[in-house]
Amino acid sequence: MSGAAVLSLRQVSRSFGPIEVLHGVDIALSPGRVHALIGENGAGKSTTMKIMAGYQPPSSGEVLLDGAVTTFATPGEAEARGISMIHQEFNLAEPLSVEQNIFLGRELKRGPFLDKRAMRAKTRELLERLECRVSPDRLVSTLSNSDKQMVEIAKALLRETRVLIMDEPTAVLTSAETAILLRQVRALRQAGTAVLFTSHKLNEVAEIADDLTIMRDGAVVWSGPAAEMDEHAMATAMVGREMSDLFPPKDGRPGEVALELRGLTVPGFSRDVSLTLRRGEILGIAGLIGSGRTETFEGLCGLRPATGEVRVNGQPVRISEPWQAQAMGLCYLTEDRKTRGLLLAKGMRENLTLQALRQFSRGLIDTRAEEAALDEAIREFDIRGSRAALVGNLSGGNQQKLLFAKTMLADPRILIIDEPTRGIDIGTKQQMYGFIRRLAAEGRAIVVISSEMQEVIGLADSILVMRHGRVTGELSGAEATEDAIVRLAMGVAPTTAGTAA
Amino acid sequence: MTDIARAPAARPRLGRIRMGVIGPILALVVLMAIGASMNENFLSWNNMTNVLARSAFIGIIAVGMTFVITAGGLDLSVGSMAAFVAGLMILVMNLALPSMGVGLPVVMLGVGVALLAGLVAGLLNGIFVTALRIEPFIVTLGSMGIYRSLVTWLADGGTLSLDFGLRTFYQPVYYGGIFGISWPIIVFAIVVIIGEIIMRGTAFGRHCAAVGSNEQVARYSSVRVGRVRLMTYAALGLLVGIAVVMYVPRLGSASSATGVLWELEAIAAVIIGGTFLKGGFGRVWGTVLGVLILSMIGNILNLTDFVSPYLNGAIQGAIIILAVVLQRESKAGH
Amino acid sequence: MTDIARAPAARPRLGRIRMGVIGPILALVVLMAIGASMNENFLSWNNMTNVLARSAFIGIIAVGMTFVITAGGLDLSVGSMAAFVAGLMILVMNLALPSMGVGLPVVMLGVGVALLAGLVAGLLNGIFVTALRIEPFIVTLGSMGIYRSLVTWLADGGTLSLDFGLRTFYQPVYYGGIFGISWPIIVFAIVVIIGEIIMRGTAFGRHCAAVGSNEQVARYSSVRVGRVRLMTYAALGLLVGIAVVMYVPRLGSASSATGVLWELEAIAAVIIGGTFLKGGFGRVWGTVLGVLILSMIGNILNLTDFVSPYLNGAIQGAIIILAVVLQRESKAGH
Amino acid sequence: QEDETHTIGVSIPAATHGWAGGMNYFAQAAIDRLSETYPNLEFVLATASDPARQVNDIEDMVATRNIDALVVLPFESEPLTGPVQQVKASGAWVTVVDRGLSVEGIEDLYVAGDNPGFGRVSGEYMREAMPDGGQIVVLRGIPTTIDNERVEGFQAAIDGSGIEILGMEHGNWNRDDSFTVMQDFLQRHPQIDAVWASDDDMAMGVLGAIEAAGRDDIQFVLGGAGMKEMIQRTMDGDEMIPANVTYPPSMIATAIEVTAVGLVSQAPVSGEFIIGSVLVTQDNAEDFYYPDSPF
Ligand SMILES: Nc1ncnc2c1ncn2[C@@H]1O[C@H](COP(=O)(O)OP(=O)(O)OP(=O)(O)O)[C@@H](O)[C@H]1O
Ligand SMILES: Nc1ncnc2c1ncn2[C@@H]1O[C@H](COP(=O)(O)OP(=O)(O)OP(=O)(O)O)[C@@H](O)[C@H]1O
Ligand SMILES: [Mg+2]
Ligand SMILES: [Mg+2]
Repeated sequence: MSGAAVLSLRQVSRSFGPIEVLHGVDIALSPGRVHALIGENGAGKSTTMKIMAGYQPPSSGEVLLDGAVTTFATPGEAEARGISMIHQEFNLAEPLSVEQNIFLGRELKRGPFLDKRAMRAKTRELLERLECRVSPDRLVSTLSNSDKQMVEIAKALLRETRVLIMDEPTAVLTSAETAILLRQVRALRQAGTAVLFTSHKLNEVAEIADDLTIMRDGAVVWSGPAAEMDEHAMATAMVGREMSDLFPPKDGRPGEVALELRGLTVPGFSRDVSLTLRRGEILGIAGLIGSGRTETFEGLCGLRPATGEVRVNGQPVRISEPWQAQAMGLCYLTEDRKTRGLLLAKGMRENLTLQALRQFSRGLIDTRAEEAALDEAIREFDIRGSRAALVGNLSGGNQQKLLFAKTMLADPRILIIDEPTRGIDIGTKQQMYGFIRRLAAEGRAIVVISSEMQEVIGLADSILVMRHGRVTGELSGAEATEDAIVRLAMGVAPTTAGTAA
Repeated sequence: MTDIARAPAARPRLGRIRMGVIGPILALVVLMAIGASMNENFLSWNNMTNVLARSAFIGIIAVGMTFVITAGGLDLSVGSMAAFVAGLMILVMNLALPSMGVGLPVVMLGVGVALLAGLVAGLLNGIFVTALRIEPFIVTLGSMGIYRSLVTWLADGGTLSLDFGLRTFYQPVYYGGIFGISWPIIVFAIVVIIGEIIMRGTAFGRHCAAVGSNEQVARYSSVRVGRVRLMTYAALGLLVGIAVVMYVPRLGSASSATGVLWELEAIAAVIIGGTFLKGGFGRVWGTVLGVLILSMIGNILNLTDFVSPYLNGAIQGAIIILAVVLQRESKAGH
Repeated sequence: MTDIARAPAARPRLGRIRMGVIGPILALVVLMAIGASMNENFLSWNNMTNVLARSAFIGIIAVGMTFVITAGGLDLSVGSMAAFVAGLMILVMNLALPSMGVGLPVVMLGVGVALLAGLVAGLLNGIFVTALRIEPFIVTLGSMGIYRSLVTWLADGGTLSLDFGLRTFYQPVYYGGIFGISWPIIVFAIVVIIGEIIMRGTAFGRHCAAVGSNEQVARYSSVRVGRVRLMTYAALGLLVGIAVVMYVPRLGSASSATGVLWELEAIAAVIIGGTFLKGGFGRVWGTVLGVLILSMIGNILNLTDFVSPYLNGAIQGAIIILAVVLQRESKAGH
Repeated sequence: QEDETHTIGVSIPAATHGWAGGMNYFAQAAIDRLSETYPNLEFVLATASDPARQVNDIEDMVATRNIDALVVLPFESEPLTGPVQQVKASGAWVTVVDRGLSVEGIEDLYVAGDNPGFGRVSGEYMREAMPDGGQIVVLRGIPTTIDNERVEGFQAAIDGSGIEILGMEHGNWNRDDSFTVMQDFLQRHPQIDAVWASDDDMAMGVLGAIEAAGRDDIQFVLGGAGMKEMIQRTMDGDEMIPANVTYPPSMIATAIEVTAVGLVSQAPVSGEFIIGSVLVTQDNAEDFYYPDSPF
């Protein structure tokens, strides 16, 4: 944190209406160094980053570029001066292709016409650097979240910037992809780029960061060289209290069978998935991205066409629409909060009760009961942010908490949670894990799909690993190690466990 | 800090909404002031009830349109549908007359036919949109042509007229009323109140907004998306039927000229009222203001003759745009 | 391993796109087969050039509409705008005639007036939409009324007719041509080719799709959203001007009946062609197919008389829906 | 009593096609002229694009303008009957133009064209022009009662004459529509002897299509309603347009004038004026040529 900072904030505050969310933040990025910004959900990380990249003006305080006070009228202006940003939420035009998105606003031309060949070649090259194999002509709407993230990163790499700001770039990536990304970050650092990034995965922070800034409630609480902090200390400083064990003890005593799948097939995504889930059990589903975990369970819940035998509480059932699943006490909590989980243009109350609206209406909706439920949810899930704000304006982690609260309101007996803690801070994660365990203890049956191996191992009673749309193995107890999961997921191990659970 | 943050947060959002709320009201008030300054009879009971009663047809339809648009749909066929339903109703009543005679039964038969035909027509639109997943614009453009043709065909290119005696019997439904308020106004008011309650107070209203705002999210939240959409179209069809029940006693006839451009007027009223054309947010009371603004423009233009009647359309167009400018003004700054 | 897992998913997607591509082509082919089987003259050179030449006006406009819709807009005013521009052009040419005499200069003046008036009219729509941020539906509904009124007023309620001598001089622009292909067809083809190149081959085309699909993303990528929108409206206005230049020599007149419902026909053609009404994706060649499908329906109905002419509209409506069903069929399974 | 102000309401359909445009023009012209001559007369002119709006206009005239007389050209007969009846009941003078109401005896004055007569005169001319019979095509107007009456009159007149109607389609009193329809007729029928376009706007479209196709089998086109360009061509002896049948849009002016004079002089002229359709040929064309009219 020398005087050679490229980009820095000095005493920056930011208000939305009368609420101040940043209070006098100071931060400085130096060339050739990776700066990590960490903090709880809603601490103001994304807001800080947007101010640095010119997406929002500060309410007071100064932005300094190369030591000189600057104001960016538009993000384009900031970009022209070498600052680019990858947002926490995707900023991609879905009906356009990968190449079209990467070059949007800075198309290569030959005369008045587009030089498509050059753009395609450059796109391929960028994606290759990221070890991402999607074709430049694929429509973004057909990409997986992780591939979308890779496209976002490629888009930023194209800019060849002096300052690269990345807001939770790894939230939707698996460890393998994260490793690829971190390699790119190191290369950029080598080339003298200043990198600012946030993540709730503190091991990544410890691995890559040179400098570290910790925020809490809109203010910087600690700043200094990253080497001075270990993961535990970071967590403690972020949350403001001593962190105990992340995962609750596994004290589950599984009861009778709640859900049974035999040969569930989702055409194009998964084949012949069988499993048995008991009440009080937490079943983890591991696998690489694109292994068909999400689709399998979307198929189960009537969100996609699927075939196969499904028994709920021993009764064979047919589910072709999500509401039928819910009527049987079966709920699926999506991994994609932005486009499938929440109505971003509506308030918290409307979102919270959408799935369980019937509980609140006897002819007319009982708004008071809704408000009470919202109070309850805010308390229970520690949702921070103004009650009147649109959900789209909540911080990412708080959106995730609201999504969880929304699904729980439907009181599912069988709950499938896809990536439950994506973008959630470590303190809240701990609360969520405890919460999920409590749900199991109440006799609910729970499936947790997660790309974070630590999470599956720490939380689940037993683990199914999927690969290429098929179950490749089941692990429980001491067998459940990262190594075993990776082997099954990559298909490099002799399958010791049964192929069908 | 969260608690402190909560209370004041309401203000800026309210401020923005408030302009959206005041906009159409302001437009209406300005329009009424202009009207009153131009002609002392403008604010008379007589004129006001005339304007209200004649707004009732499009108003009733526009309430249904509010739901369709809120749920992310569109219906271009309502005008032709109204003409077709009216034609069918008249045809059936005329046919039944010899055996049933002038009286309540034949009117009830006609009312039944109108409501049923409207409902079925709406359901058909809805089924094409939901089950076959065709763009509502295309479905209803197609059915607009179909109904318009059918009424021309039913009328053999001319006009279908209700038997004169029967019409005299049935006429009080438009011209009569209680406490000096005519039936169309009363029915319109009832439809609006029910519509407002459904939109704001019931699960169905919420679901419409959810479906229109993000269909995926609605589906993942176990909302029966197809059914909600279908029901908005069915409701609109039924409301077209109700509007026709009020319309037929007024004019006693139907032809290919009946209901021309009602669809555009209804959609315009909905949007002037503040409902989002792309779906996701709708308000019934706004639609009512939109309807009143539109029919008041016509009324005011008849109050004076300061412009060539050729230019009436230009003034109407300009006022429609202005009414929305007034409303959105604050958004521009946003 | 990632690519192995991905392989199977690619297939259904291709299948879907392919159907979207084949759909309108198939609809056109089916329609042509029906036409050929009903009347042996249908496929004659003469009839085909007739159909193409008369499609040219709406076709040229629909190409512009494709851009507007792709960029997330809508324009209901094109029909009235065409009538107004035609009226203005005729008026100016008639006024200039005494001083300039029949000849190329006065025609060039008229052409200049038409193109300029179209451009300005389009820009006005665009400015209201982009600078004042009013819903395109409302802006263009308003301007539709305004232009329709203005042409009625210019024509004093009647018809504006081009001087007979001048018309004879100017007529070859509609009826003449080279290699037996008349000018409107040639101009239409050129507009389509340029449109297709711009849509697929230039940054502007991409920016339209980006703006229409997600304004925020486009803005964050330094796309000048307002300017792109404005330019789509301006281009549409200019194309209306070009269409008028072809239209006026045909019958040499303009009245309030000119261009009625062209807007709906143009929008329908765009959507039948596969462009998304909500914006984000557009294809010019699809629009051409849409235009041809629509005008072929009318042509076939005129060449046969197996139904009452009253029902023509019904058949047109049904075919429009069917053409899109054909195209979307595969989507239903999705 | 001379300085007492009277208000006359005039309610007519909007100018959506040529004839209606001409009618609008004559109405406006009559009003301008009369306002100047009689300063104590006030006029309210409203044009409507459909029957329901026309009813609105009439209601407004009664509620806000206290009209003493109403001159109405009904969009359609049935829907306007009730509202006009109420105007009559309010004590105002009622003049009905062109299209009779469906209940008799409401109006004080009736000025009308003769639609069946229009068809009949046209048919009789066809018969005369083609004594040996022939093949014709017919373009119809917007589907309405008026159009039905004209076509029925026409068909009755040519019945048994050996004239065969090859096809009838709606040209909607519109030049572009009739151009398209005629182009397609020409494709379909290799031999057409004559065309009954039933309206001069449509005749313009038909002529354009024939000219473009370069066909010379069609001997003549019979339009109608007496558009000035067409009358001129008849007058000049154009063989394609040897005749016309009148249906003067100026009848509205006559009605307004008679009503105004009646109000001012306190001696209203009541009764019925049927303006028959007259055959115009080169011999009498000059009498029907009004160069100032927009129609
Ligand atoms: N446009 C906005 N309008 C109102 N409030 C906003 C807006 N943007 C952010 N906020 C509020 O500012 C606060 C900080 O949000 P920010 O997104 O910066 O948090 P964050 O640290 O990135 O959290 P997370 O880890 O969950 O992403 C939150 O309380 C959020 O609700
Ligand atoms: N072969 C494929 N081709 C295209 N898209 C794919 C493919 N496989 C998966 N996807 C997309 O990737 C996303 C997630 O993949 P999927 O659900 O199959 O894997 P997952 O194991 O659940 O991964 P995740 O960790 O993202 O949840 C989905 O949106 C899906 O549409
Ligand atoms: Mg954030
Ligand atoms: Mg997944």
